Amino acid sequence: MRHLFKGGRRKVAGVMAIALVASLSQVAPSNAAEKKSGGTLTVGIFDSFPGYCMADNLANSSLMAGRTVYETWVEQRSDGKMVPYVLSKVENSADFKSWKLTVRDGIQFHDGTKVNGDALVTNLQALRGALTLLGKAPSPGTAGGFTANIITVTKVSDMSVQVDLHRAQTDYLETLYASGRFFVRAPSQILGGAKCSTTPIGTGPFKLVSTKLNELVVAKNPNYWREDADGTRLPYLDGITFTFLVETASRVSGIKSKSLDVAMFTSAGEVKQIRNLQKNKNMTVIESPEEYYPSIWLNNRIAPFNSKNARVAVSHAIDRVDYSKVRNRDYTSPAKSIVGPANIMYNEKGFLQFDLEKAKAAAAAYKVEAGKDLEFSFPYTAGSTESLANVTQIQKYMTAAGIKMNLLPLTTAEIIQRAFPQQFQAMALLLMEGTGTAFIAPFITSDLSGGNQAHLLRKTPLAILYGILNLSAFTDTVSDELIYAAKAEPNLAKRTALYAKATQQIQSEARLTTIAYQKYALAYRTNVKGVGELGLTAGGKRKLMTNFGIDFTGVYKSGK
Amino acid sequence: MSTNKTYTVPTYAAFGWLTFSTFLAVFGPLLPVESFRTIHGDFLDAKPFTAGHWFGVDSNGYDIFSGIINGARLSLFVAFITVGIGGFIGSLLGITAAYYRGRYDSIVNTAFNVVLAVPNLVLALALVAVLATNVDINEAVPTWRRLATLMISLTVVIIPILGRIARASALTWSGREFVVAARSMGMRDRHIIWRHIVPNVLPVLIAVGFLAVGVVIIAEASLSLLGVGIPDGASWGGMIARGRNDLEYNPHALYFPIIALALTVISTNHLGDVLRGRLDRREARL
Amino acid sequence: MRATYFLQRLSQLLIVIFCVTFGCSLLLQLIPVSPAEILLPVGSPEERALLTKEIGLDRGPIGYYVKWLSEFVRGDFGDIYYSGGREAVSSRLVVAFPRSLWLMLYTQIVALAAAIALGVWSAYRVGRRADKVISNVLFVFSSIPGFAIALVLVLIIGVRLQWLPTLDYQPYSAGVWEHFKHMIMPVLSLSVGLIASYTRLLRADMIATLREDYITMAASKGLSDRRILWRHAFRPSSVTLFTSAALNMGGLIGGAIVIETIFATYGVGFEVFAAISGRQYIALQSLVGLISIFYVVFNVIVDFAVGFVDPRTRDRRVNK
Amino acid sequence: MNTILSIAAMNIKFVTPRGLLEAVHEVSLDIPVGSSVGIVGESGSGKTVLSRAAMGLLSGSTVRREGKVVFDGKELTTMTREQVRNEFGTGMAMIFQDPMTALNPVRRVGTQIAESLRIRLGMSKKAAVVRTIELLSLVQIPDPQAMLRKFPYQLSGGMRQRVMIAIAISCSPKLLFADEPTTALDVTVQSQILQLLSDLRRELKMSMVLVTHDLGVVAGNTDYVAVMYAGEIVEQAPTSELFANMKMPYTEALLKSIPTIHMQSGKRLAVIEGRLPDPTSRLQGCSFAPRCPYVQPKCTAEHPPLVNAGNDHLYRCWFPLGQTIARKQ
Repeated sequence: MRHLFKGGRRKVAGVMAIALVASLSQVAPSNAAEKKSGGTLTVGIFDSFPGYCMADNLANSSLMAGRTVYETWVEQRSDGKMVPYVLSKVENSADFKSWKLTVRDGIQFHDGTKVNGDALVTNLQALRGALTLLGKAPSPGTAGGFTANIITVTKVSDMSVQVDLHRAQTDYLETLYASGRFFVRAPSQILGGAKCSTTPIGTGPFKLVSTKLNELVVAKNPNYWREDADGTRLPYLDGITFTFLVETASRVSGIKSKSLDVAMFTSAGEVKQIRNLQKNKNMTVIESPEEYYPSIWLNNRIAPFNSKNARVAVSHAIDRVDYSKVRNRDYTSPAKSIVGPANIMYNEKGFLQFDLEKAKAAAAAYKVEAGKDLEFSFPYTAGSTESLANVTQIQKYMTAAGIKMNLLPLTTAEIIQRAFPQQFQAMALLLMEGTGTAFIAPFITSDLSGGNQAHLLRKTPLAILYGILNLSAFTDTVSDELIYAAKAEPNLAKRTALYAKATQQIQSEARLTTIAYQKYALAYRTNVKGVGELGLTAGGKRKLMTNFGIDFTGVYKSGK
Repeated sequence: MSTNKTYTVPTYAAFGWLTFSTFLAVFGPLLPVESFRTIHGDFLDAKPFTAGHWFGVDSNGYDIFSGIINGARLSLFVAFITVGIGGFIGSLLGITAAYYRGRYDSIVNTAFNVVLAVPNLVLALALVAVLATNVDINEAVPTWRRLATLMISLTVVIIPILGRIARASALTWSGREFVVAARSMGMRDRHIIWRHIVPNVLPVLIAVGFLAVGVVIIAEASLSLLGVGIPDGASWGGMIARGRNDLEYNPHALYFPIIALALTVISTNHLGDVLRGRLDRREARL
Repeated sequence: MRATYFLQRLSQLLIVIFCVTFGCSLLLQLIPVSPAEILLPVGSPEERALLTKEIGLDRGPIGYYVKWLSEFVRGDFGDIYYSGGREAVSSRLVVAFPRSLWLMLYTQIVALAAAIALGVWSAYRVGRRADKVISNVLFVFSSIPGFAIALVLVLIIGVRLQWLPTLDYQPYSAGVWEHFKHMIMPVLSLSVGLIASYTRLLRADMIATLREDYITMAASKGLSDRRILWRHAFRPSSVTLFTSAALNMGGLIGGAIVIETIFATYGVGFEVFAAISGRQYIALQSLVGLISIFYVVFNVIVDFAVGFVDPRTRDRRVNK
Repeated sequence: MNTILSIAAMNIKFVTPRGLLEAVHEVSLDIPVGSSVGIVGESGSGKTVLSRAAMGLLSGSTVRREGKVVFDGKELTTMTREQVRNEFGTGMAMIFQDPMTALNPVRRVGTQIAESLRIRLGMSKKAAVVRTIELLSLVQIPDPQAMLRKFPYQLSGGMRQRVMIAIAISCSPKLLFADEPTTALDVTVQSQILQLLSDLRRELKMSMVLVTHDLGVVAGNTDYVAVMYAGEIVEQAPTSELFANMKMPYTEALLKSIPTIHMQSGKRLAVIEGRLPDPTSRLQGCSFAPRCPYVQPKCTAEHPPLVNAGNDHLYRCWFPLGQTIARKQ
């Protein structure tokens, strides 16, 4: 989290299974003419590799790297729909409370073991903390909260598993996907004790060679299960080195000097560099959709933001248009809701827009209420000039509204350590993303078990995971119930309406606010080919570019 | 004597630059220049010689000229205070150690060696990291306290550097006849140290102190580049760190602070050299 | 006599190492927050208690130090903790150390080679134009911080001209040219300042030596200037130079933090920085301990090497 | 009479931060073949500078040299440095005042002697070692074999001086400069070294320039003497003529300052009062005038020329000793 609005999504969560159906399909056709030589790539990324176990969350660009070793049970198509991937079939009950997942036959992990129903059960049980309670696997981390809607996971046949949910969920597959984070891990890794974090064993097109906090080296998996349209075994590349380069300048100079073949960037503080690279003839720059919604989290549990006046004052004080211009150079749009227009929850109603008079009035009301001036501390990454510039810009708006904002320079490690115990008064972090709500709802609901008093973590210390993802630490039964209802609603129009109401409720209470949306970009030199060409097994394609970059399975290097 | 070439044009230039930047440092806040923290949203990436922004504006909207002026204040303040305090403590230890010798001397000498065994930057980084740890995470630490943490760390680095020189110099002086004579006359140690040794060691220390100022300025800049220098990236080093990402687009955001920093270090180094040269000649004439 | 001296020197150095490492271990006690809390932010109290015990923090400062030291001498430098796991510092050092070692070695070779050439030449031409040009240019360069030079090199040589890669490290096994290609810019950035200071040292000593009678004596034998400079004057003038170079070794191994960060060389210096910014104080303690040992060991080596360069010191030292 | 070395109108100045320093002023001197010439003067009188400049050993940007030096028929002052260098060792060689500082401290004795043999005479390594041992025995060093491996700091002063003599005579020079060869040595060793030099000179048929501050040393070991003061030759004569018929008050003063074993204990040794004049500004009159016990008004007004009194005896004084002129005491 070097950049304030970039880091994010480090603590995300688990999986559980039921069943669904999907048909096995052929590999999508691709360009067959050119010789797809191998070779190796060096990729510059802006996130590090804290580890590969359930609790270690790979963020954005390092998730891209992790996904060369790992695959997910399901995949998301470019239209947002979830399709089976390592699974072959997914079936659900009519009430969306029971899902049957069937594993694709003939896939094996890098350690040679078969992917089957047992492996799926182990994965799901590890993510929801069941194996941790038994002392068999390390902590699930925030995944335990993410998957808390699951009641039971049952193996029904060699290759099939049934997942039962506490509350009906039409988008369970999105939870199973967790925005690309819930990997298919080998049971040997999950049950391998401390090595779980350092030895990733997956099913992906590449195998681990070595990993460090700042580097992941992978090599071709000769037994990979997929082929291209010509019947050539995938992947094409012999190996990839992912290097963590915290400084933007390092990635820019790296790709320009050919030290890097590929480099990833974020719109948070790197707009100028992205635009400059777009003009460069030697490289191609692709961008993600504007589907990332960085938030200003206001801690509703502690002073001063346990007061609505304080939250309202801050929300009104931020000049989002000015911020987008000065900090993002209008590369991304100023926010009009806590999520973006692409998301099903998008609703401008109740969103407290920039209004200096109202901000001053709310701050004055706070003073009457609390007996002192509105003052709060805001952390930023010490040493990151972009981070400092971001908070300084916000501080400027606060000062204009008569609010005192203290800047807390902290190391990245400190910010991460303190963020999820919800110790900060306020902070900026990108957690919410996408078109659906599986990766949004956990951050804005108060109890991820859905009020299930019988949930397996309920009486354990891990019960804190139910609310840990809600960085604003608020309990709002109105919005909670609206979100539960929406998730159970099969009718799209009705679902959208319910979500809109929930959004309005949260926005009018000013639980959190958003300044501007965010995108990601990836630059690759012209000798890198095949980006986005390979299709999915279930037909269609993945999104070309996301926060976790591109898929390297079908990427190759041209002649020289 | 007309042929005494101690003060050459570079010496005047060095002295002039230091005086000028000290002037900026002291009177900077009184000058009609906007605060360096002001974000000029309408002038992003302005090139040098833009009206109102002589040195241009960086990509964050900070005016470089006011940054340089403010940086002069912080960089020089930190450097001179650090060298002053570090030099005082170091020479106190070094001179007394050289004078009294014995076990006290070997303890002081070992302590110096211990600190010197750790590379400057590593030591400063570690001290800043430990001293800056806070119990209440939301407590806003005032800038002066963070500045103090940094200065304490750099002082620890400087103490043995100057202390060793003070000790070595004091060692040669305390062996001279006039000290032995003073001792044999039954003078008090404090009197001998103060009247006979300090005046002779001081010039050397001042000369080396000028060099140490350069060392501290560069060390602070390195710390800034690593994110733990003068708070909020307000020093010249902090400006360089900020300019790093702008290197290709706004080279001026990088070049101005580098030039300011280099000129200052060149000046202090040069003055240190000149002083040392004069001392050597004085020694030679004795 | 030699043996006593050696033991005496060794014990002094052991004291230095002891003080450095003990000081480092005291740092852990200085932090107002419990280290276990820092290392296991989401852990349960039981897990933290377990970790505290494992690290030895429950034994008090002395007990902790003894435990750390006994592990340290056995090559166990502690672990780096991250959210779900840990990694042995030693396994990181296996990667980082050779990088720093090469970096330091090349830097010293380049700096010494350039400084010897320039120092001898400017001492030979003392007071003349060549000497003045060399001195002034080096003086200016010595005042520009290495990282500024590094940034400019990256911009010009890496990005604009695309002659050299700006990032990363390649081992010899990846090809000799590959290896050197990645080393040139970091080595240049590190050595510029050293060249300046080494040249000044050598020049000053060389000028003094050239005033010695034995140089006039050598000239009166009819020897060529070149032979006088290199065979007669250089060696007795080089003691300060090599002493100072050796004392830089530790600093270059662990202190090249900024340059290693800019060029993503990720040697020991970067590990130190990562340990500090990741609040891995146990790793930091071991790293600083190692660096100080390096410093001290080179101190001893240079002490004895000086005897070979200048035989006078061999006997003099014993009497000291 | 054949001269091996002829110095004519030599001027040497040093550039210092305080201005030009005149170390040698208008000196002319001939060294006859096979003779031994002493140059005598206080320290600072310019005698060492003169001898080094004659050999061309003074170099550097701060030295200004004028005048003509002819050695063995060759004009050194117009030759290139390389050509001059070719005369060193085989033509001219020099022994220095302090054997401690004149021997390279970091090189072994054997290497230092053999170096000349190898470089200047092109001897093989083996031959050079053999010759080195010969030379060491020639200068009467016991156990020359062991001496080869030693460093100068391991030797006594006398031994070092013998080593230096061995180096100087290694290529059989025609002319040997001995610059205060005994000053740094104990009195007992001094006479041994002087004896050795005399013997070697006869044996090897060398000419010699003996630079010293000690008239006593000159007395037994030279054929001619030149006395220098403040960069000038103030008196010059065959040795016996000089001691028999001293003209310069300065020479007389020098002689009086020599301690002798016949001296009564408790009697104060005569010293020359005052100091050498500031070499950066030459006096208008006689440079010795401020210190001269016999000074006259003319002495401070006009600079005395070098006058020939016959018998090769030159002196620079308006009122030389032995002339019947009223002197005020």
